[in-house]
Amino acid sequence: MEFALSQEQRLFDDSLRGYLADRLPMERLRALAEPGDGFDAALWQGLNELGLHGLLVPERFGGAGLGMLDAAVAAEALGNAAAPLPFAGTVMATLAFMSGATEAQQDNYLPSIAAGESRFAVGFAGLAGQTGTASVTLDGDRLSGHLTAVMDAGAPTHLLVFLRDGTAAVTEASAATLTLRRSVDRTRPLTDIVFGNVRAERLDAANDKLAAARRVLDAGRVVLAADTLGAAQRMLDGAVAYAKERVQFGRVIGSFQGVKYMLADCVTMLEPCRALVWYAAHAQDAMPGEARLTALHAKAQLGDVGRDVARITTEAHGGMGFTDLLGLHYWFKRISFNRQVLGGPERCREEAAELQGWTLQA
Amino acid sequence: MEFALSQEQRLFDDSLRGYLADRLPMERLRALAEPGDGFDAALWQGLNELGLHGLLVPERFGGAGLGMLDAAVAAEALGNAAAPLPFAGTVMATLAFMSGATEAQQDNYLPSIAAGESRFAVGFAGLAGQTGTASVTLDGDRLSGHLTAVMDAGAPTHLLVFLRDGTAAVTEASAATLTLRRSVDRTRPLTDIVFGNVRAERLDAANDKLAAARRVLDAGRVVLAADTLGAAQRMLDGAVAYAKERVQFGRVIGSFQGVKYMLADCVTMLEPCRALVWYAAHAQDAMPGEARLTALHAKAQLGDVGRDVARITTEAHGGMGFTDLLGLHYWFKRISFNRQVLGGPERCREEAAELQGWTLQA
Amino acid sequence: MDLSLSDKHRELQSQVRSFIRQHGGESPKVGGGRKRPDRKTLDWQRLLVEHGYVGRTIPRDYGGFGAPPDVMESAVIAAEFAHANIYAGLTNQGISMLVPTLLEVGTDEQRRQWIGPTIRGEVIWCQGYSEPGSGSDLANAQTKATLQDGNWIVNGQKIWTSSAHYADWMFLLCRTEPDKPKHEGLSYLLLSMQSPGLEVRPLKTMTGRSEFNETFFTDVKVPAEQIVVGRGKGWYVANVTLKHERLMIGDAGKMTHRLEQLIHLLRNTEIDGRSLIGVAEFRDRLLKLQGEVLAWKAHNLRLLTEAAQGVDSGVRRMIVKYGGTMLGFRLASLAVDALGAAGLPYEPQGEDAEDDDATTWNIDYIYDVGLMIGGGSNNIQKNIIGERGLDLPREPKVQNAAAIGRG
Amino acid sequence: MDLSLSDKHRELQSQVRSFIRQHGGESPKVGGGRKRPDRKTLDWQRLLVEHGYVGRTIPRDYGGFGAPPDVMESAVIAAEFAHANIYAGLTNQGISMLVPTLLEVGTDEQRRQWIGPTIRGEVIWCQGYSEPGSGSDLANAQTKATLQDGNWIVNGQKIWTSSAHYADWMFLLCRTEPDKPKHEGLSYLLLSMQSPGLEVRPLKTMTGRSEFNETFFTDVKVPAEQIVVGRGKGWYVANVTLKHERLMIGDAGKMTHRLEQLIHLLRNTEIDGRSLIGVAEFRDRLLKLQGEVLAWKAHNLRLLTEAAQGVDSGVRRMIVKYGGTMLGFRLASLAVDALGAAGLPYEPQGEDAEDDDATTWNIDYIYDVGLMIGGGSNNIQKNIIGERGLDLPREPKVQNAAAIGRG
Repeated sequence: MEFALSQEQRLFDDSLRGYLADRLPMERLRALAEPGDGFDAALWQGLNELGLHGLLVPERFGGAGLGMLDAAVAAEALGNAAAPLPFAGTVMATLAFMSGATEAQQDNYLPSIAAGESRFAVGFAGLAGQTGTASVTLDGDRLSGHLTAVMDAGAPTHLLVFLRDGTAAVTEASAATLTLRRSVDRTRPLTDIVFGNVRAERLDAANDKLAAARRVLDAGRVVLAADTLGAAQRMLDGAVAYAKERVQFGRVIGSFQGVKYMLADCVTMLEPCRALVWYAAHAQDAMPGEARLTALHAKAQLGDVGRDVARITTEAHGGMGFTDLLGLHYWFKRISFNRQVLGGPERCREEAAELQGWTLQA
Repeated sequence: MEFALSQEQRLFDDSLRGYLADRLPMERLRALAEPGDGFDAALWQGLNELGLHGLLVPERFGGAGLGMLDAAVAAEALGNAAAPLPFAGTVMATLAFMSGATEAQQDNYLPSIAAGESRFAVGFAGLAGQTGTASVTLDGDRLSGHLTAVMDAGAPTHLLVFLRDGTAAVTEASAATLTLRRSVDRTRPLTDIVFGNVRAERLDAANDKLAAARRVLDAGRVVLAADTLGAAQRMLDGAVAYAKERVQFGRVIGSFQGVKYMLADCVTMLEPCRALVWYAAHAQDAMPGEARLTALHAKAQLGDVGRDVARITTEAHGGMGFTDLLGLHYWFKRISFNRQVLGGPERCREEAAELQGWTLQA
Repeated sequence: MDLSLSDKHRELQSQVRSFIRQHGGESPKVGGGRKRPDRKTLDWQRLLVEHGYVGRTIPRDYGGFGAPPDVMESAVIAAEFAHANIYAGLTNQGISMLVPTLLEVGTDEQRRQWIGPTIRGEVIWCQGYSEPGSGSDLANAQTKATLQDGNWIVNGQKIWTSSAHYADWMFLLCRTEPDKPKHEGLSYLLLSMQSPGLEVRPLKTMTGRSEFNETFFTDVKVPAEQIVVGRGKGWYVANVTLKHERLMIGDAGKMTHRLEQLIHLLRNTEIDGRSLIGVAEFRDRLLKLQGEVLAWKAHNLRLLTEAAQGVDSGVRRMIVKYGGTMLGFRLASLAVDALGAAGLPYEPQGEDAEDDDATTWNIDYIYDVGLMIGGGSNNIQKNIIGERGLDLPREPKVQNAAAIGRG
Repeated sequence: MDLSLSDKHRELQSQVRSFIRQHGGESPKVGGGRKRPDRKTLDWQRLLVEHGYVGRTIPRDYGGFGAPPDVMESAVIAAEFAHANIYAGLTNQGISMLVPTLLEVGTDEQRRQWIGPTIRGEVIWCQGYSEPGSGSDLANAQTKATLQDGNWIVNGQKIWTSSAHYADWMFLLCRTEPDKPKHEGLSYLLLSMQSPGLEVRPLKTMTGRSEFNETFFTDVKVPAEQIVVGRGKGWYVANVTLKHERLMIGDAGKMTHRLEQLIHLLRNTEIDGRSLIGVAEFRDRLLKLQGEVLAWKAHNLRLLTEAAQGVDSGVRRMIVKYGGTMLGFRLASLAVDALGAAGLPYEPQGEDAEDDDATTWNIDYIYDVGLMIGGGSNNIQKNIIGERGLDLPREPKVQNAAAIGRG
């Protein structure tokens, strides 16, 4: 029994964080926030060399063949740096191909994902419990309809769509009409997508399509939970550092119990969430019986705790925290964004209730 | 427009509090907690002289003919003193007779209530949203069945029972089998009641029996909310006083932001609740359109805020607060008791949702 | 307890109603962001002053309507304008903070000079309190003013000066007595934003807009007589002003309005065809918030009555800012959660145009965090509640604790 | 990450299982309150020590089993006993606090003398730390001990001495160096509860039971050598002990167990024929708590692994008591709310008999408030988390601040 990151995972984490600290200073983040298409080609390339994109792709397809815990470690690092990259999309697409694609389709797509040549945005028509409208039909190999508020679609090469029944279909991004909307998180847009009877490839190799789709969705939720964890930790670390420097009333503010207790509450909320994210990520690969429940709770917990930490740490920065100067808000808004996509806490807990047969009597 | 207590109400409040402070010192409270039948005959008599029992009884029946706001003022004072008296029962019975009884029945019962000769326990078979079992049938003038966890039945002269359809029936307490259970609040027991085909008087003069029953129930809930308000205020005042005296680490603990902010949070939660209780009480008599919603929210709000204030103020007393020595726990437990009878916050808000047509889709 | 209106107030109510019927068409749009009032707004404002719907209790000599003080009248007027969705007049720091301050502690001359033009919207004021080094610790203001042949020479920097970019004048808290203890070393000056040596730079916030400014002073000249009360009395005057600011924020009317919008939002937002008001967690949060809003609404009526009766509300007033901002934030939180992913698109139109609903909720959500910090942070409010409201002892003063703290 | 057991641990697991199959029948009832262990319990305890299921890593010379340190083994053992609902051995302050303390800082002689009898349950200890005047401020202990011809003469009063009414010995924190600064003036003594001049009075708490005692010392003689580490080292030793106490509380196993009971309770409690798990607010609270319990459960696995790897968990360990008690209280709160009016009847049976479920939940609910206060209150925990965990500066020391504070 060992509940900890492996040596390899810690090294991967360090190299990832080191690289991001290097390539994504505040000025760079501000620059990326301007166009706000949520994609930094240079960063994408660089992370390719670190093996980020092929993390979950089996080795025979040129990937690292690692698991969801590794993906969670990466996602935490990306959230910590507020890196604007379609990582959740990459993870979900990879899993979708592994569970739902034919060997031929895998040959066709997985290597290019691992090589960072394909960038996927994954959209759900209904399943994910998002607000917004979505109605997509797949007639033979023809995809029609629309999706709103799709993440990771700032600059995709491909679109992967899940229908309500769990059927998945892949199409070239260029074949559809994408309308970018700048979101509250300026580093990551949301996209409305219209499919006008475009050619698409069905993925229907899975025995239980719906279950497979849910596994993909849950993996995306775990990635978002880990991303929020990293962002919240970054805000907390910043607030602690600020509280040690900032002087008011002739004292370092961190010496006031008022501020000290705010930060103590944050770490008390956040630290167990890290263990929860690790556990949920590990469960996706190793504990099928616990996979859904832990993914749902991880997404919900981090959504709620992330909000509290984001608010309290901003408060702890006083007026400076509210300005654009420190750029704190990039993390504050990243946490808001993560909370709302692929189903918010309210919806995730609703699914957890259904899963356990805790049905409401109206 | 004047949202305040009248001169008369303030005087009544003062005399009531003065009397209770006088007659209910801690030793007396401890003594009353021993048998725990929740009735102090001497106190009952004394409060009769202050006109407590006939507060809502019309003057022509020998009462003061006052309203629910006056009852709320009294209930707050009683809660503040942790006075073990069946006041909610008196209020509910009075209103039940006023809305549901014939002139003859009113002549028969209201004067003896006003004179403090009759003490009523009011039980609900279903309506109140309490846990516990209840099944009562009224066949002609014969009452059969049982009720559990009835409040104010420590030493009643009469029992008033509401059936699910709102029908009310009165019987002599001596005619039924009462089993006292000592509750977590040692000053107030709960009672299980069995009716074995006993003679009862129907009260069915109300046009809309169910609506009338609900008004009686809501009045009881407002009384309990006011009682909790008084108890919570007492705990807060105690904690503030203690925080000004108790020295730790060479400082009065109230000078530590840790303690100061706990108490600031309490007053910020509690003070608006006083206005809510006044508003809800006033609404019962003067604003029929708002009566139900405000009663439900008052019961729910005070249940939740009362719990927080009870816990935080106990914490602020440190180890002393946890011992029996200060007797703080009488108020802590009174608040717990009030929260659970006649429907807890969860149930009250559920009724508020139904009232507003906010129905759940399971 | 009587929630009905007196004859006198019913009379006023019908006056207001007929005024609105008659002139309502001339009203500018309600809301409309913080910007320099345009012609239409100024005309409307003047009309309101003439009818006593603005500056009602301000003496005629100072440009007001000269009615005897009666907060209930103001409440009646506000209610009618709100109900008819008609612009109830300018709200800015000059009107809400400086005017009451001058009425309380200004000289007759200052009142004659400033109150009229300010309530008519002809003169716009901004507030020079906070500094980068002293946010919570206002009394620690370091911006200096020294008296040289009849003028104060001001040097330093202020921050959070909202509306400084279009204001005509500023009320400024600065240090004139460096040798005195910090609370006794401050003065409260009035100065023209046209003064040479004064530079205003917009300050961008989390919302992505520039609601505030930084203001830099380099040898700015202020005539000696443009001081309120006197040398070293700045802290006293500033607190008179702050008292009024804290009452501005955490306003129950705003909460009630938000709650109504929220109910509408939950009824009309769906996930997979289910209205959110039928989804347990959303509904439960709405119910809890409804209970709290009802409580604050009633609390507000109580404060109003106490003001009318000249009763000092004490701690009941002190809890308003802290309690109100937290509740406001939780209302906005439920809204953004209900909007969900579909509500994330965010396009603030700046201060002159109207934002779409989702953007407005998101701005409220973010801006409320600013409200927890500005105008006395939550922690400052809790100090006030604990120390002034509950009479708990203050934090003991510490000698060079900064050093200790750092150690 | 590997949540499966190693061969070695699976081996141990099957050993424990066969032990339970073979001897389980001799086990005393699980739980059963804090009282002097009876014959049956003592026999069982000895059996557990012999098999290394208690005191497993304690050297044989000191009466233990002498296994190499491996927290995972303890976890495996605990899990098996819990799963089989078999008594896993005594938990008392001697075993949980004094033994680890002596192992860490005691002399070889003290270890030989006390550890064996303590883990076998033959010697029961109580803790003499808190005083009426110093609850949170332990280091301020005023109980005095002065050395007179080979004996410490102890005078003063202690409070919160649980099990003092049946304990044989006490570990006592007292002031032996009155002239030294408060943290350097304390010593840690071991004394017999039979000592003349020692009086124990039961202390009744909110629960209505007497879980604690007050202990009064009048010229109590303690042989000079019954000191741990040495004069003036009491604060250091006490902190070694407290470290172990804080780990005892906030225990994830307990939370998981409570959550399961809670789910059962909500399924089986009804209002008007509706199971509470189908009532929105109850279900929503349960779901939130389930998420938090899962997080703490995983956090616990992480701490366990870190302990096994000899990694210092730092702030992750410091949050356990504060976070755990608050979560425990919220679990108990939901239970009493679900029990509702029907759960209000309350008849604690004292420490020797079993309480009905409703009474047990109510006791948990009330007792958890005590846990927020005892063993370092929530505020003390937050100081520790902030200062030791996040390295934030301490409250500056203040000279006669009590006076200032009072002013």
